[in-house]
Formats: sequence, structure tokens, C-alpha cells
Amino acid sequence: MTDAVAFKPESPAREAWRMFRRNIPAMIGVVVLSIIVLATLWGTFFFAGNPYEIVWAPHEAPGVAPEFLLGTDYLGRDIFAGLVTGGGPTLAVGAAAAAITMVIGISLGALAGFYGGWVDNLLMRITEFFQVLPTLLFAMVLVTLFSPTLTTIALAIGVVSWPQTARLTRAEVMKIKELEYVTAARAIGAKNRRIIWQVILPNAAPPLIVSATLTIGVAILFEAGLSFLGLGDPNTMSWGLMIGSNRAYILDAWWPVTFPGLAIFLTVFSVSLIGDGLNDAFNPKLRER
Amino acid sequence: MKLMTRLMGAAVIAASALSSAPLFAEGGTLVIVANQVPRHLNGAVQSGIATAVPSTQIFASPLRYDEDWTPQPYLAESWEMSEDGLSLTLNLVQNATFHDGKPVTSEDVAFSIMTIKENHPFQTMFAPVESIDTPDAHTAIIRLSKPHPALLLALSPALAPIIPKHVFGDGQDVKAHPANAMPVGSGPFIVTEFTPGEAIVLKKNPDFFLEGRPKLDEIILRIIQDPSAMVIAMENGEADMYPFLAGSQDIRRLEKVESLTITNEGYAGIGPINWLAFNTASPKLSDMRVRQAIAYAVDRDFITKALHRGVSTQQRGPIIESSPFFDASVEPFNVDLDKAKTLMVEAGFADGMELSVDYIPGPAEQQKTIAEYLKSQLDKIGITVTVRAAPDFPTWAGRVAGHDFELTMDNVFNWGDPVIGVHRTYLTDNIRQGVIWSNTQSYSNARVDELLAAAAVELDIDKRKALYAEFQQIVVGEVPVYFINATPYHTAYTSSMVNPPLGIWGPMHPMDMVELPDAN
Amino acid sequence: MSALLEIENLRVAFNTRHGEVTALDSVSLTVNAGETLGVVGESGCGKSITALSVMGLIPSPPGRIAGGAIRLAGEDLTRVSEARMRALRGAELAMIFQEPMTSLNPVFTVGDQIAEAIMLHQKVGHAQAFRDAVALLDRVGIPSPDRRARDYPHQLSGGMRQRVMIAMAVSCRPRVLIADEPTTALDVTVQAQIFDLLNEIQRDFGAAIILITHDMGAISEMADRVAVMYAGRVIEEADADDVLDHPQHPYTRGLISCIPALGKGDTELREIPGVVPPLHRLGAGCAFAERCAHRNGRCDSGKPLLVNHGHHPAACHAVQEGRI
Amino acid sequence: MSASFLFRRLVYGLVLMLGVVVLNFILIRLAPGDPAVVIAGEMGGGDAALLDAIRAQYGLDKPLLTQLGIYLGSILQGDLGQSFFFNQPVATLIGNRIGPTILLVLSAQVLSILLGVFLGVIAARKPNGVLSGVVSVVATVGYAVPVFWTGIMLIILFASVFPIFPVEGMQSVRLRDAGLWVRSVDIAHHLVLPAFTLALIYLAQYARLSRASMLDVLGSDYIRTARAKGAPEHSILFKHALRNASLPILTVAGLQFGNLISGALLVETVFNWPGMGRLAFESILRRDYPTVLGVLFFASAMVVVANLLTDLSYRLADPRLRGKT
Repeated sequence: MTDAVAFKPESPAREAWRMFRRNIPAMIGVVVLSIIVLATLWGTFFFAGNPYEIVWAPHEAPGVAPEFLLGTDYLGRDIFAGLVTGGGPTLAVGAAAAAITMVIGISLGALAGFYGGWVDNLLMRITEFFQVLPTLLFAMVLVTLFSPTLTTIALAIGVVSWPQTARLTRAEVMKIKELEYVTAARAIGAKNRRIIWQVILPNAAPPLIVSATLTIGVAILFEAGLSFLGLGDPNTMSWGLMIGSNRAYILDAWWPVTFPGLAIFLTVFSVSLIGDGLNDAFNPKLRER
Repeated sequence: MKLMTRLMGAAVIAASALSSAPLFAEGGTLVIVANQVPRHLNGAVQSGIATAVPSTQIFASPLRYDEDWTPQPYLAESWEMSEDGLSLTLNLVQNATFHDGKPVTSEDVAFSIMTIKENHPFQTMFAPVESIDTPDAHTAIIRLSKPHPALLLALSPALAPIIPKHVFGDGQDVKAHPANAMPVGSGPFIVTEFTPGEAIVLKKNPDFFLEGRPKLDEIILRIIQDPSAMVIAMENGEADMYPFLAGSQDIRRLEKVESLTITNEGYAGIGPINWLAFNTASPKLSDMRVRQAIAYAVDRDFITKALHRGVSTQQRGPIIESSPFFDASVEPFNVDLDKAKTLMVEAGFADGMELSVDYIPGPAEQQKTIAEYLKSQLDKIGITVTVRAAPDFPTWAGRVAGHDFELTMDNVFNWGDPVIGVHRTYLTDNIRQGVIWSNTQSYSNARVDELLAAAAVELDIDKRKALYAEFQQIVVGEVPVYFINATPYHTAYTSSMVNPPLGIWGPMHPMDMVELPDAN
Repeated sequence: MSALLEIENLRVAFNTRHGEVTALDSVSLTVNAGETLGVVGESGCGKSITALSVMGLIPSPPGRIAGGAIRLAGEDLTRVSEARMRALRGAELAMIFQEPMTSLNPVFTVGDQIAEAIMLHQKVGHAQAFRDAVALLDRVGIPSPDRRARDYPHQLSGGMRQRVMIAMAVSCRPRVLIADEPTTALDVTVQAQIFDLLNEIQRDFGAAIILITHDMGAISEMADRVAVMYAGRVIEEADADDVLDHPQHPYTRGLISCIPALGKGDTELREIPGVVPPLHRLGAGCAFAERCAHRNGRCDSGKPLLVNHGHHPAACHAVQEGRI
Repeated sequence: MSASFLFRRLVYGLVLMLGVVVLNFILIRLAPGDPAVVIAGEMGGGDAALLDAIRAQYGLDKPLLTQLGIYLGSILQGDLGQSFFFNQPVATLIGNRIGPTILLVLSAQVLSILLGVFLGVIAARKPNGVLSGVVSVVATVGYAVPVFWTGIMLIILFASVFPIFPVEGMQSVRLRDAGLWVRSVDIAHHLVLPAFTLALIYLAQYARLSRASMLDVLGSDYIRTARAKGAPEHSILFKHALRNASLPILTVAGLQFGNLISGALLVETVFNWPGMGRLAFESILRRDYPTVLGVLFFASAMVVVANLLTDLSYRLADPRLRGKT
């Protein structure tokens, strides 16, 4: 690369993408996550098998029969079928919960950061309140309250995880609202709502995107934890549910618990590699370290 | 890294030091693992196996039973039933005292039985008891309003603990009495520690009224909720006994341990039946033929042999098959999918139907697993089943007791005499919204009501059997409940144990004869 | 007798993403006991790298000493072990940094920070070291040193912090004291006080001082001799008066013409057009050529050597050819 | 850091805790499932009269707001009520369980901070070195593994393959009468796997965070000053740099404490650790409201106290914050 190119101005997004593409771990994350998502899509829409069907003897080890690659569970159901069909709900809950987290967190954080004063005070008190609340216990109360379905689980996770996003957004908004272009927007008489949504938030996007990525990972882990405790939706195959329902048999069969756990791990791992990569890409200074 | 190495080293040393550490109690400490959590330890106002195991160690009762359903003397050294069957005289031992030193008198017996009558959920046990006379300190006469053949069984340790009047007779509600946590009894062991949900420590009662008993110094009851952890504790020798073991994997695994004995003896009294209940009030299920179709579709053989790996036995009727009252000639509903489909067509459901099935949350094998199996199996006769999960017992109990269900898996105990544990499920007048383990099926058959009423007061054993036989034929045929299997309760114990508790009440019986010779 | 500190043909290289670049090239300097050597130049000229080389604090990687020698009383510092270097740092060689605001650790009291320096090199306990530290604070002119020793850096003004830095630097009576832009961050009246203090210290302890600055005013006040650096090389060296009165190199001339009235030292070198070229873009010719009014073909083809062609040594083709 | 500051923080904390209790009180009473049915079910069935008796006994027949009022009144008097299920004071139940939870949470916290910071500091020394890369990978892995799954994997490993650590419970029943020393070693022995499992996630985060924070600090001027004094490397890293780098670590440690309690719930379940988290979980399933609320109260109290301690230690670690409120 010559200096002439280096001096040519580049849009921040382009620059970030260039940085991101060169980040090997992040690209590994992209590849792994793509494979998982594709397998899940295939499992959800094209897979012919039924994960609930008892196809063979219970607890047959992986590899014993080639058609049941990963073995069978305590009922004799195919683990592989469970993995590919259970991925959809797992990822969906993760994404939905992250979306709820971001919507609540960004809205409250932006309002608090932008308006300051009593609005900020009130919203930050609420945030502190939710930070004191023991998250998993509270989510359990919510899930038992509304009965465990994917929707309630996603909602419960969202409701307990937004405070960090709110704090981050608030900090970013407070920083950005002092900058010149915001003052300029004010000077030309832009409305507050317009300033928040069209001027400030787009500029606060990079850290929020990183945070959203990581939130997906946290939400997936959270869903898995609830399912493991038996608070998952039993009519929807998910990885956490597979671990939870097979847990009683770990001494006799390691595989029904191990494979879904690995699937969760790989998903969250690749998501956080991507998150790290985005973080580095948006903050080139950090990259130099 | 060096630090890590050192830490690991220290831990390993500590581990080996522990495994060779000396053990303490001389007469032996019996460690029992259990996974049900007792609310408190007073079996007079609390049914269930969780309370019964410690309660039968702490409290003595008028009678006790061993392997063959024959009553044995306990607090009552002798007893006599009147000719008309309307009074039972108990002659109490002279030397029995409570753990606080006060003597056990007929007053205590009278107080206890009346307390149980008023507070115990099994209302039928002592319902006919009108009064109890106490002519002297060691004689109690139970007066009945009608003959009550179940009475002698109801005086078992698990059902009729004699509680001290001087403690519980202070006017407070016995169900919520503060003494229930660490009660004083007259049984072979004294409770010295009760950590709710964790452990119960029982020490030998040195003044126990039976000479030379108990043999053990101490019983520790550890509550472990995770079946794998319980199995590990047994494998490691950290526990000596694991009663109410029902998981087939765990049974098969512990069978392989040299030093352990596994048996299914000791559960005849409880008579635990695992069944599929129908809400007969539901329009989809009110037609007997639909219920019969489902009965023909379900493969009991597959459930007991494959899903339960052969550890459970089939159960064809409402009375546990090991009971003398069981009638083996009832319709077994051997699997027949064609017949099932025909019945569905006849009932007007040629296009199939949709049903939901509930199950008791908890250990899966007897409940959730079968519900999941039903989803897979009933599909074959055109019934689409949704498994409806309850996150917890209360949710399930609320739905079923509130008659808000179509199918549900359930697990119900006979409790020795059919009067105590069987009648409640089928009597028309026991259809009570909001009460779990009542007639939640809303099943009503006048002949059944008649038969049960007669059997409750019939003193002649053969006539009683005949009444129950007809009852069983009707109930099995009309399928308000499809009986699947006897819950495969097993006891795993250290093979060296002398006199393991294998009577009809199993571990819900005083363990005053149990010994651990090499023990510990 | 040879000089106390002798830098000979020092070459320092850095690995960057543009490949290896030479930050210092054939730098030779000497300083004697009790003498003050001024090193001047704009930022990026290699002054600080020279200082850090002497202290053995070149961040490595990416930097390394690629050649030459630094001799302290005959001992070549480029060859001694890290342990020996550590023993020398703080004891024989000390340094005062540019930013008194950030150069003190915010979480320790200033007394403790001075005492630490003492304890690292002298066998004294903390109590004694702390007493010494208080005495040093007194010596550098901090009022109520007893109390101030227990203060944290953020409780002191900039000038006081720089005094603390000086106290710390001289705590073990070093033979060589390097002051890297010690007054840049301070306001004018304080600058003068700091220079006075340095002079006093030098009188008391007899240390050799290397004063690094871009401020010719400071040089005129402090330095006995001056070395002017540009793009990693020494381009002119002589007694301070000589350089100030008869600057040879066009760059030095530029620097001197920037001195307004004495003491208004925050003036940058705005009279010299252009900026110091990045090190990776140095060509074969004179590094200053692009900004030089006297540039000709020779300036682009070869680097001038530091030789005496008139009054004193200067590395400039134009001077050497007598064009200026 | 005046007494009034402390007092204000404590009062505010108490308000937050009461808020937690009120919110959950209301939510939990909206939940389907009647505790009277549970108690009756636990008793073996029972009729409608029994249900009414139970409702009357626990005040469940009163209007919701009256119940709330009674409950808050008794909390303010230090009474957390009676457990529906065990019919014992909630305070007693929690008293039995809070010790093990604190032991587990604190061990995990200390282990993760010590080990995590140690790894982070070592990694920061050579930011492009192999070790630094390993720490980064381990950090991401530790973050991505579901904690209960780690626990299960460790149980599989240590139950059969390397049976050197106990995989369930907090102490061996047979050692319960042994001396204090033997019992302490026994508990420590049982603590290894649960504490490690719980520490793993946070260890990773601390390693990552302290690496970044150390890199930041190591580039600062005062570190150069320390080097110029001739301070040795270990003193540079662990005294001069770490003290400053610990500030963000402290912040995170405080914020993490709440999550740690959530993690403890899962770990307690996996390892049958007799802690408060499991009590809460089981009590939710039993509809034992007073116990659930009691645990929520204590858990939020732990978070409040942890935040307060974080604040105080932050002030201790950073003199610039002292004297400010």
C-alpha cells in the first residue's frame, strides 16, 4: 500500500470493514457463525427428521450407527436432529432478547443522556434498581409467572439485561451531544427527537453495535441457563433444553449433554470473536496495541 | 503457574488425607440419601415419603408391620377388635417414654389419633373413629361409627405416629406447630438437627422401650436433589442407603457396584402407580371409546421394557398388583392400533383430534418421558398431542386440581389399604375442584360408588376382595385412568447391612433393627 | 581524562509498519561533570530518543540500539546487563520528564515516590528514606515539606510537581541528570524558578546536566555547550555562546531567529517553513533540504557530515561550500 | 467518605432492596399456582376445608395490598416472615444457606480476580507475545462456555476419570463430627470444583480487562518515571502499574457481583451446593413466596453491600477520589 492511498480519505465504515476483514479471529468467528446459522436454517426448513421422534434405542453412543452420527438421548431420539432443529429457537431467543435489550437500553439511555436533569436522575435510579435485582432469579420469577414460552423467555432476558446498554448509551450520548455538529443541528432549529435519532445515535453506533453483538451471546447463555433449570419451553427443542433434560444421565451418557453444550459454546464464542473484531475495527487506536 | 501446581498438590494431599480419615461413631452411622424435601418431621399432619422416613424413626405407633401385612406389637403390646367391628382396644407397653422423659400414655394415643383424624389429608383413615376412651394410662379403646377394616393398617408407623399431648396439645394449630421441625417422639431415634432441604440428623434413643434397640448410633438423612449426585454418593460409599430409587439408569448403574444390594422389596404398602388420567368431563374424552382407543394405542410393554429398561413392572388396574386385593383378570389393553383406530372412527373422530398432555415436573422417566412417548405414539392413531409443560409442581397441581387439562400423567399411591389411597380417585362425591389427588377425572359411576362404600365396611376379607374385583373390572374397562406401571421404587443399600428395611412400608418404618456390622 | 558521559556514533532503529527506520544516526555527544549540555531541536528530532537511550529506556521492541556506544565513566551502557542498568538508573543517571502532571504516579504520595527511589539504591529503611525525602522536598523549595510529602500528586500545582520530580531525580546524587523539556508544561515565572533550581542543584551536587529543549531561550540561560539535532542527527555543536552568537546551520539560525524577547518561551518555530520529515521518508540527501532556503543539487544527493568549516562544527553543505 | 455519605448510601440501598421486594411481591402473587394447593399437595392431597385452613393460616385470604402492607411492616421490623413450605422463619432458612453462598461467591470472586489479574498482567508485559494470545483466547473461551455446562463436564471428568475432587455437596457427612481443621479441609476440598467453575467465566473477563488496563497504564509517563528510578520489573508491574490498572477492575468487580450471584445459582444446582441460590430456585418452584422474597432481599442486599465496598475500595485505591462524595 502506498502513501498516496493512505492519505486518501476513507469513510469510517469502509475503514472499519477493512480493519475487520484483516482480523483473523473475527473472520474465524464469521465463518463459524455462518456455518452454525446455515446448519440451523437447514435444520429448521429442510431437515426431514423429527427431533421428538424415537428413532433408536436410548443412549446409543455416537458413531455406533452411521445414520445417528451423534448418538441418541434418553428416549432414543437423535441428538443430531435435536442439534439442527434446536439451533433455530436458541438463536431466535438470543437475537430477540438482544433486540429487546437494545431497544429498552438505547431508548432509556438516550433519553437520560440527552435530557439530563430530572429525566436522567429518574431513569438512572430505575437503572440502578434493575442492576441491584438479581438477574437470573428475577428472570425465573418472570418465566414461572408467564409460563415458559420462547416469547416470555426472550422478554424476561431482555427485561433483566438492559441496564448496561442504557448506561453505555447514556455515556455516549452525553459525550456526543457536546460536539459541534450537534450544536450546529440545534442552531438550525432541529427538533430534539430528530437530534437524538438522526444526529446523535448514528454517531454513537459503533460501541452500541459492539455491545449488541455481545448481548446476543449473553442472551443465548441466559436462555441456556433457564432451560437447564427446567424453565425452558418443552415443546420447542433448544440446546439448553437438551442439556437440562439429559443432565440426569450424565454418568451413563456424556454425549447428549456435551454436543449441545459445544454448540452453545461455539455460537457464543464466534459471536464474541466478531464483537471483539468490530470493537477493534471501530477503535483503530486500540488495534495498535 | 507454580502457585497452581502447589495448590493442586495441596488439594490432592488433602483428598488422600480425607479418604483415609478415621470414622467416628462406634455403633455405626447410617447415611441415607433422599431427594424429596420434607416440610417438617411430624407425620401426624403431613403425608408423603419425605416426612414419613424420619417421622417413623422419631415417633412410635401402636402397631408395626413387617413383610407379610401381619400387624406386630409396637406401642401396643396387644390389641383386640370387638366382634361387631366397632371398637378396638389397645393395651400399651408400660415402659415407653418420650424423648423428654415423659411416659407415653393412652392420653397421648387418643390425642394423636384425633389430631390425625382432624388434620391429616387422608381423611378416610380415621373417619369412622367417633371417640377414644382411656380407662387407664395404658389402655385406649377406639370407638367406631361403622366397621373399618382399614383401621389396623392405619395404625402403622407411617400413618399413625403417637405424638406427645404435652407438647402438641397446647392449643396451637398442629399443622403449623413450631415443634414440627424438631419434634419429640417415643421412637428409636431422637432428632438433633434439621436443616430444611439439606439434612436431618437422628441420634440413638438410649431409653427406647424395646430392649437392646436401636442398634445404630446415628442416622443421617441427606437430601440431594440431583439423581446423579445421589448415585455418586452411593458409589463412593458416602451413603449407605438410597431408598425410593426409581431411575432405570441409576438402578442399572448401582447394580454394577459390588458392595451394594439393590432390591424392589419394601414398597408393597405404598403401592405407587404411574398412570395416564383422562379428564372425562372434556367433550373430546367423555366418550369411553376414545379413552379405550388411547389405551389400545399405548404400548405398556415398550414403556416398561424399553423406556424403563425393564426396571418397572406393568400395572393393569387401580390396585397395586402386589396387593392381595388386585384382580388379575382385568382387561390388559394389549397394544392394537387397528382396534384403536376403529374405536376412534366409531366415536366420531375419524379425522383424528388434538389433545394436550400434562405431566408432573421433576424426575422425567416416569412422567415427562412417557408424555413425550405419547406424543410420538398417539400420532399413529391420528391424535396430535401437545406436551404441556408445567415449570413446577404447583402449576401442574393447579391445572389438574382445577380440572384444566385433557390428559395428564400422574403418580398416585395406594397407601396400604384401598380405603386410604384408592377410593379417593373414583368416588363421585370426591369430585372436588381445587383438590389435587381427588377425583380430578370427574369420573362417576353409581355402581362403583356402591361397591366402594360396601368394601369400606366389609370385615370379611373374601367378600371384600369380591367387591374390589367387580370395582376393578368396571374401572379398568371404562378407562377414567389408563394404568401404566408400578413406579419402580428400589432400595440400594450396603450389602453388609443387617435387617435392611424391606417390610411393606420399606424405609417408612422404624430402623431399630438395622445394623452396619463392619461399619464404619 | 575522558568525559563523564560519552555518546559515540549511536545508532537507534525502530521497527515500524514502514519497515525499520533509523531514529538516531551517528550521534556523538560528550558531557563532563559539572557541565550542562543543551540539546535542541523540534519535536521528532531525536532529542528524547537520545535521552532514553542513555537511560536504557528505549521501548524494545520495537526499538533497539543498532550501533555505537554510550560510555559512563568508561563503562559502555549499551553492553551492560539489565540488572546493572537498573542499578545505574536513578543512582548514577537520573531523568526529569516533560510532563510533571502525568509523570508522577497518582496513587502514591510524593514522599513515598521519592523514598522509593532512595530505597532502591541505598540500604535504608522506609522511615529514613521518607525523612530524606522530606529533606529533599525542602531542598527543592517546597514549603512545609513535612505535610507535602504526604500529599498525592493531584494535590500539588504543576510547578511543585516538577520540583518533586527534581527532588526524586537528585535523591541519589546522580552523576548525570537528564532534563527533558522540564519547563514546557509550566508557566513562565515558574520556568525561571525551575531553571534556577537546576543550576543550584548542579552547584551542590556537581552533576552533569543534559538539558533537552526546543527553546533557545532556555539554552541561553542554562547551557555551557549546545548540540543541535535534526532528524536523528547532530547538525551543529559548540559552546552555547558560540552557537547563539554565530549559528552556522540554517536550521540553527532559524531556531535562534525564533527567540523573541527572552522568556516568552512558548513560541514555536513558525518561521521555519514545513515540518520535520517522517523518519521513513528520509532520502539520501540532507534531511533539512526541503525546508532550506540554501538548497542545491548536492543537498539532495548526499548527507553532510558534522565538520568544522568555520567557527565550529556544523553539518551543512552550504556552510561547507561557503555559500552562507 | 464521611459517615453521612455512608449513611446516605445505606439508606438508598435499603430503598432499592425494598423496591426489589415490592416488585417481586406483586409479580409473584400474579403468578398462577396457589401455595395452599402446593402445601396441601405436599401433605398428600386434602380437601377444600384444608385449603381454606392453610390460606387462613398464612394470611393468603386477605387482599393483596393488605398482604403487602403486612409484609413490608414486618420486614422493616427485621422479620422476613414464615416459609409457607417449611413453616419456619425465612430468616432461619436463609441463615442456614447464606454462609455457603457467600463462601462460594467470595472464593470464586477472589480466585477469578487473583488468577485473572495475574494472567492479564503477564499478558500485558508482552502484548504481542504467545502468552498474551493464549490469555486472549482463554478469555474468550471462558466467556463463551455456559457455566452449568462447564460444571457438568467437570463432574463427568472428576466423578469417574479423576476422582480426586468431590463433585457434590459441601462436606462429607461422615466427617461432620470431626475437628475444625479436618472439616475446614473437607469443605475446601468440596469447594474446589464449584468455585473454579464459577470463577472461570469471570476469570476470563478479569484477564482480558486487566490486560487492556495494564497496557494502558504501562504506556503512561509515571511508569517511565518508575523505570527511570531503577525500579525492578516486578515492582513496575505489580506495584506501580497494577495499583492504577486496578481501578477499572474494581469497577467491573463491583458490577459483576450481581451476575456472580446468578451464576452461583446455576453452580449450586449443578454441584448440589447447599446455598441460597438453590433455596430460591426450589422455593420459586414451590410457590414459597416468603422464602423467594427473602432470598431476593438478601441477594440484592449483597449486591448493595458489594457496590458500597467497591465504592469504598475505589476511594482507597484512587486518592484523587478521596474527600469527594
